[in-house]
Amino acid sequence: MKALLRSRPLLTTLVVLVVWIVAGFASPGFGSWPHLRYMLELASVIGLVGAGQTVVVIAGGIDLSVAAIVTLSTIALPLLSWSFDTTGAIAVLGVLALSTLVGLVNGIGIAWLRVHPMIMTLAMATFLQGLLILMAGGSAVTLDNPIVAWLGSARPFGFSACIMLWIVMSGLVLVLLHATPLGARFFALGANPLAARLSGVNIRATTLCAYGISGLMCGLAGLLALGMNGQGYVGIGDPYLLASIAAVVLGGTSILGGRGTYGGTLPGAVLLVTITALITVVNASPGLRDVLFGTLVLGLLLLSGREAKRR
Amino acid sequence: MMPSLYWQIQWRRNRRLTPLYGVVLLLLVVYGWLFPGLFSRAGLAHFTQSWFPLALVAMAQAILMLTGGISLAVGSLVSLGAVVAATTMGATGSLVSMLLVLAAGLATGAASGAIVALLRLPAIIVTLAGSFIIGGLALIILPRPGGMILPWLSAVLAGNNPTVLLGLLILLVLGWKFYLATPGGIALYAAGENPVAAYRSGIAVEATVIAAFAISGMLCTLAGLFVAAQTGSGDPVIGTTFTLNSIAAVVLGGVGFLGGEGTMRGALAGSLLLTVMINVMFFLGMPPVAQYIAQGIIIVVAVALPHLLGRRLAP
Amino acid sequence: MTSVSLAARDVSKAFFGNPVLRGVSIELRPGRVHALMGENGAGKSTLINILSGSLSPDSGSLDVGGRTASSLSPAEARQAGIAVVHQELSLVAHLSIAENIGLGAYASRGGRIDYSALAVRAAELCALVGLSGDLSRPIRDLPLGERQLVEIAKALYRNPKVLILDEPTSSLSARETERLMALLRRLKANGVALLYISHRLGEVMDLCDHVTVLKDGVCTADQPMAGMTPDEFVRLMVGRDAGDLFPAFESAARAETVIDVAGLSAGMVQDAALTLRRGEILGLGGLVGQGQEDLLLALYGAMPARARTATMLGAAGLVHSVTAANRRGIAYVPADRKREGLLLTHSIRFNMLLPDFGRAVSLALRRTSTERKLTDGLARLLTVKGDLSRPVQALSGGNQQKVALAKWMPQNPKILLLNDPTRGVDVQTKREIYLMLRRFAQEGQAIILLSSDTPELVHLCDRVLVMREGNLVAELPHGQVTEESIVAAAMGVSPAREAA
Amino acid sequence: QSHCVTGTRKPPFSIGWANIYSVPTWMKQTTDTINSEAAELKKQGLVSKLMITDAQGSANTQIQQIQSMIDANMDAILVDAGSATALDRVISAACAKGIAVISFDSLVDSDDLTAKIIIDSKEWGRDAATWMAKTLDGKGNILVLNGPAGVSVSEDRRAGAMEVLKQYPGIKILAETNTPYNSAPAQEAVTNLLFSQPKIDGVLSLGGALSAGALLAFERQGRAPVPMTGENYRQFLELWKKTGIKGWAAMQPNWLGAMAAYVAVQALDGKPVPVHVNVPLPVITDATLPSYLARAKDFPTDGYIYSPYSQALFASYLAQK
Ligand SMILES: Nc1ncnc2c1ncn2[C@@H]1O[C@H](COP(=O)(O)OP(=O)(O)OP(=O)(O)O)[C@@H](O)[C@H]1O
Ligand SMILES: Nc1ncnc2c1ncn2[C@@H]1O[C@H](COP(=O)(O)OP(=O)(O)OP(=O)(O)O)[C@@H](O)[C@H]1O
Ligand SMILES: [Mg+2]
Ligand SMILES: [Mg+2]
Repeated sequence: MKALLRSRPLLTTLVVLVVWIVAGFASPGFGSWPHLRYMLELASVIGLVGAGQTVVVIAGGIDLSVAAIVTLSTIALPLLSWSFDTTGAIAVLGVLALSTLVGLVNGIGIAWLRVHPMIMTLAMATFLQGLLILMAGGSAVTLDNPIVAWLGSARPFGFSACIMLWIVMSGLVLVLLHATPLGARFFALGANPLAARLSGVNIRATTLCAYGISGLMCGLAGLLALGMNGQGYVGIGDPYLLASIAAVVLGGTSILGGRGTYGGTLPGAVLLVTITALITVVNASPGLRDVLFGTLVLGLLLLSGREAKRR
Repeated sequence: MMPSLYWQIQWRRNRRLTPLYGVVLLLLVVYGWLFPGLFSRAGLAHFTQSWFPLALVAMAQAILMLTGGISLAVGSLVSLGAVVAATTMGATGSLVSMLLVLAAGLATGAASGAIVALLRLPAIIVTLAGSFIIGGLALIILPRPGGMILPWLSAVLAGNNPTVLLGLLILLVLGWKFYLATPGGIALYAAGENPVAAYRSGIAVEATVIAAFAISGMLCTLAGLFVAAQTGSGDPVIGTTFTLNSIAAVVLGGVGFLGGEGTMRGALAGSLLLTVMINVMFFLGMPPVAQYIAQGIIIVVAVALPHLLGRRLAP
Repeated sequence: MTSVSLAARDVSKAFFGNPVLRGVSIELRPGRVHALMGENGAGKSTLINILSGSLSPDSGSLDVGGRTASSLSPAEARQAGIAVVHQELSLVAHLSIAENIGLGAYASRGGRIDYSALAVRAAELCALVGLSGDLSRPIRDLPLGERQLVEIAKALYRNPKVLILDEPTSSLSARETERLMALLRRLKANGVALLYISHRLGEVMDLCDHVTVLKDGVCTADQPMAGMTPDEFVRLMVGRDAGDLFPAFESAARAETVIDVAGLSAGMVQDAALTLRRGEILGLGGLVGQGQEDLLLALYGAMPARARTATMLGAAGLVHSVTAANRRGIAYVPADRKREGLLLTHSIRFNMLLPDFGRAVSLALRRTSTERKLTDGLARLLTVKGDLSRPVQALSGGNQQKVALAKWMPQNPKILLLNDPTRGVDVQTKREIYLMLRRFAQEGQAIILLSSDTPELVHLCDRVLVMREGNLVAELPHGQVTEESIVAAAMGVSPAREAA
Repeated sequence: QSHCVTGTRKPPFSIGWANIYSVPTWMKQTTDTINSEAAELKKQGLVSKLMITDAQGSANTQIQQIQSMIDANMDAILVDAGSATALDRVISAACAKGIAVISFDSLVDSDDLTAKIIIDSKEWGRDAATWMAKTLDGKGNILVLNGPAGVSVSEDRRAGAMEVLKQYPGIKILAETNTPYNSAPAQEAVTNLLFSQPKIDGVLSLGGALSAGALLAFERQGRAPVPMTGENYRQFLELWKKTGIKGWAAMQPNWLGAMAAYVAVQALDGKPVPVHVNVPLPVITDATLPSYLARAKDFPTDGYIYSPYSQALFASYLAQK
């Protein structure tokens, strides 16, 4: 059981590879390096949102406000841009601080007011929608932040900047989860909050960190999405809510908390993007395409996602 | 005389929700005060109609969450129910059509349940995939809004008279109460909270989960049927927003994410809160920005109230 | 073979290739109390899980009511009249006491559960096992001892022909245990076949007629109880001679007080006054669920509490959070390891390190080699055998308890709050734990020992406080602590609180 | 006398704007035009207050909110429908109470209301497809980008386009997509198609920000952009100019909202208003593109550049047969 559990990320990776190879043979363009690279670029946004989501889910919560935070950060960037800030660094830091702050507020509601994470983050998403109506379409200026533009489109050495950012962040998140005390506390909190608390884990601080990290990751993801799209808009974050949760669960992290790894979310994100790409090139009615999509997800899940037996 | 064991148990389960009931009641009073027409026949009918589909999907979601599951396919199932009703009613008549709707929900629900329970896949992702499959089916059956519902059915369910709808709601709640008081109902709680204990106590855990999914699917398509009747037609994407709203209602209502904890009353109160809040904000003349912000705050406050009041619940 | 109610013949079971039972046979007969003994991890619970249909054996067969089967389902077991009091309780936390007692076997009327019949029957059974109070309370609100009583009532509800009890008394006090023994004798007289597992030798020798001893999954004895001595028992279970269970008493209490509170109220506890000195072992006794646990939790900062005056470890005031308590050097070992002590799905190693994560202030990376050394040392100290990367839920109940205790050792806490620390622990390990407590005391640590196992209070403690209905009703110094005096105080028979 | 309006309602009128979802920028711009028109009409003493609801994307909530508007006895209700059919009954109920109901943008199928301000979605699709077929000389491989499936605007535009494309056997549809009317998902879908389709001659985009996404996809993959249809989304218009493609854009002008408010007041004020108010489909071509881009800075970057409007313009459309 343990060995099987441990290899869930591996299984998901294998599934991705098999899908790529099969699809590559079926359609030569699909398996070309630029296309694979493009899919990785798309996956990097889901992957970053999924990183925060993984941390939160492992810590026994769930973050339903990720979509709104991603959108918020794309809309807020122009508002935080000043003319003296020629490198755009201040704006970028400002956006990251803002998104982290939103995450921390989630954490406060959950740890101090004891509001259920689903309710707190859903309410936060609603709250942010109201804020977005105020902010959007107002004084927005065209994106000319050099850092964000570079992140979204540069390909140093033929490798996309956003993928590199993703790789670096993945490394950090993996280290955080599996090699730091804080990471261990996330697992403890998710596995059994009561036992964790009686064993001296500071539940409030740990909860706060988890949601803060999720906010930060959403901010980063928002910057990437903005750079790749050249333009932010209200609703740009919408696809990432279900995608991040799906990537987390496809990667073998238990939605009930306490078990999992970001190492599974990585192939999970790539798998989602890949299936979406596959379905796009299939010529079928929209209804049929949805059916195919669902069936593929379910089928691939059967290969990689079975839970351990009860007895 | 001491109240009987049954009522004592019920009372204990309810006590934790008093703050939520309080908030809901307060909002209802405010609504009635802002709009006295609420207490007319038609006013009550219209309000009940707004609430009814959300109440049904909240029940559907609650049943699953009590067994430790969750469904992201609620919205698609509502759409499917609406579409099946609107496309078949003309040809087959209302009775057959309604039976078809219920059968569609039962079958899809039971199938999802079987996948979750027997193949041991996480409910959240199975139902996410299911939402695409079911939503796709709805689109295939009816690609563009249309179809029709027999006018008499619309009039009975969604006319100016609340009797039938309220009756139906009461019937469902009574049905649920009856089910809960059967061994199968308690099995739902046990299988959700502690499947090992349930198994050791001789409960058929898998069957219980599949039954929960089936009932839940049927409630969703029933909601779809009602939406079709309310609108007089079918729309293949009408249900989309019900998924998140059903979860919000249920969690607001104190149903735990880990299974076995919570009550149907709570879930219904949660759905009522989400419904009445919209009307109250309208009659207070709030602009959309304020509506969003107020909605976020009301939801958090309704849940945080026990803590804010200094009352301590077991961790 | 005259009448055999339930028998296992030559059963074997392995978990992931590790053999746990190897060709074990056991035979339960009506009107006989059969003891099943063995160290932690010997395979006792596994065997009874097979007998009751919760697990299927890899090989071997079962004889039930004259029929031979290769395995049972829980439903079949129930039909055959087999009921089990599980060691890891099989209760549903959010359901009421009554609903749990009847779970899976409700009497129904017109399809509905007959709640009034259930109320009557549950009340009857609760009276029988000595559980008082409202039957509509959910299990999650009950202390462990009372849960154990519910679990027993649940087994009795099924009118068993075969009753299997897996450490039913591990958190019961002397009084409840006595009541249970009387009950079991009555069942025996009525022809029920009983299988009894316990690590409390005294009980076993009193109650049982026949004994099977398991060692490392193999049967090492199957014989009548008559004529057995405790030493012989230990030899059979452990394979070598036993020393005395309890170390010789020798107070290590110093003058310096580490806890001095008055007017403490928390949960059930009302207006309690308490002092604790360095090097002292202070016992906490009484019937189950009289507020002892709340008292410990309050001192640990894990439960809202207030006190008229309080000094703890030199600082004024109670601690108000667990982290603050840990910082001051207070540690707590809960009784309900599954719910409060352990992360069941996580590795043994991870569980042992838990408070260290909590303490690490720097964000530096964890060092695997140091962690490994630390946990290996703890495992050796407490004789937890095997691979430490296994999930802790794969350990036997007793070994889980050791892990829950072990995790605090590296912290060198100044005050140890122990809630039934030897619950479900085998004799050999109990002995080691007792020696350890003595050593701690000698090193100047202060210990509060809440125990349901009265001999522990008698032999280990400098003083024993007895609680009843949330009040401290008696304080007994070492010499005056006896089983009788504790029970008397707990029942309110003794006069007011005696001076120390 | 206009349909629904009973004549017992006296100015100044109260207007309800039943929005399906106020967060997207198109909706925000539309609400702005309604607000300014209402302010204008208030000055004229014709409007007393404007009440705005937001159904958060749910047709069911929209029904509930329209019902509340009926309960509050608003004089007029402006609707951008979340579903072409779902609002039929509640709209009829409003009509029966003498409330002027005006539907615009996403229209309802029903005719039991005061007026529908119609930009014909089918015609939209037909014109776009005709332009594309002509531009490609009736021969070539195209992608068709649709809005979300199951939504009437999207389905109707597509139906119109298909009608035309059937007449051009030389035009081959390589693939169709369905995405929300947003640029990022469109970019993703088109990029995926670019890799599997080596030869694409045109992109028949049927709306919103889809074309912007498509152009970005071509640009980012280093493919030469191709003739493309689209809508007046600012980013698309800017990219159109930048890439120098042959382009065509229709427009669902945001001032349809303002016009709805205007029409409602006219109807309430006793002027005859036909149930079908046709607005000719405004089109942007290579020739008129600069005039739109010249005003770009007045519009949000993620918004739509609509043509100027005035009450006189509305009046002229109303007068049209
Ligand atoms: N589900 C499981 N997975 C893996 N190993 C298990 C599992 N259950 C039990 N074991 C192993 O089987 C062995 C026997 O366990 P069992 O619970 O039967 O011991 P026990 O005799 O009841 O001990 P105790 O007195 O501590 O309760 C132990 O080594 C334990 O680690
Ligand atoms: N969901 C939870 N589960 C378990 N323990 C929790 C939970 N939330 C908080 N705690 C911990 O419980 C302890 C006590 O919580 P409690 O709410 O009583 O603290 P408090 O300081 O009195 O709260 P407040 O500051 O809101 O009055 C805190 O140390 C906190 O870390
Ligand atoms: Mg055991
Ligand atoms: Mg406090």
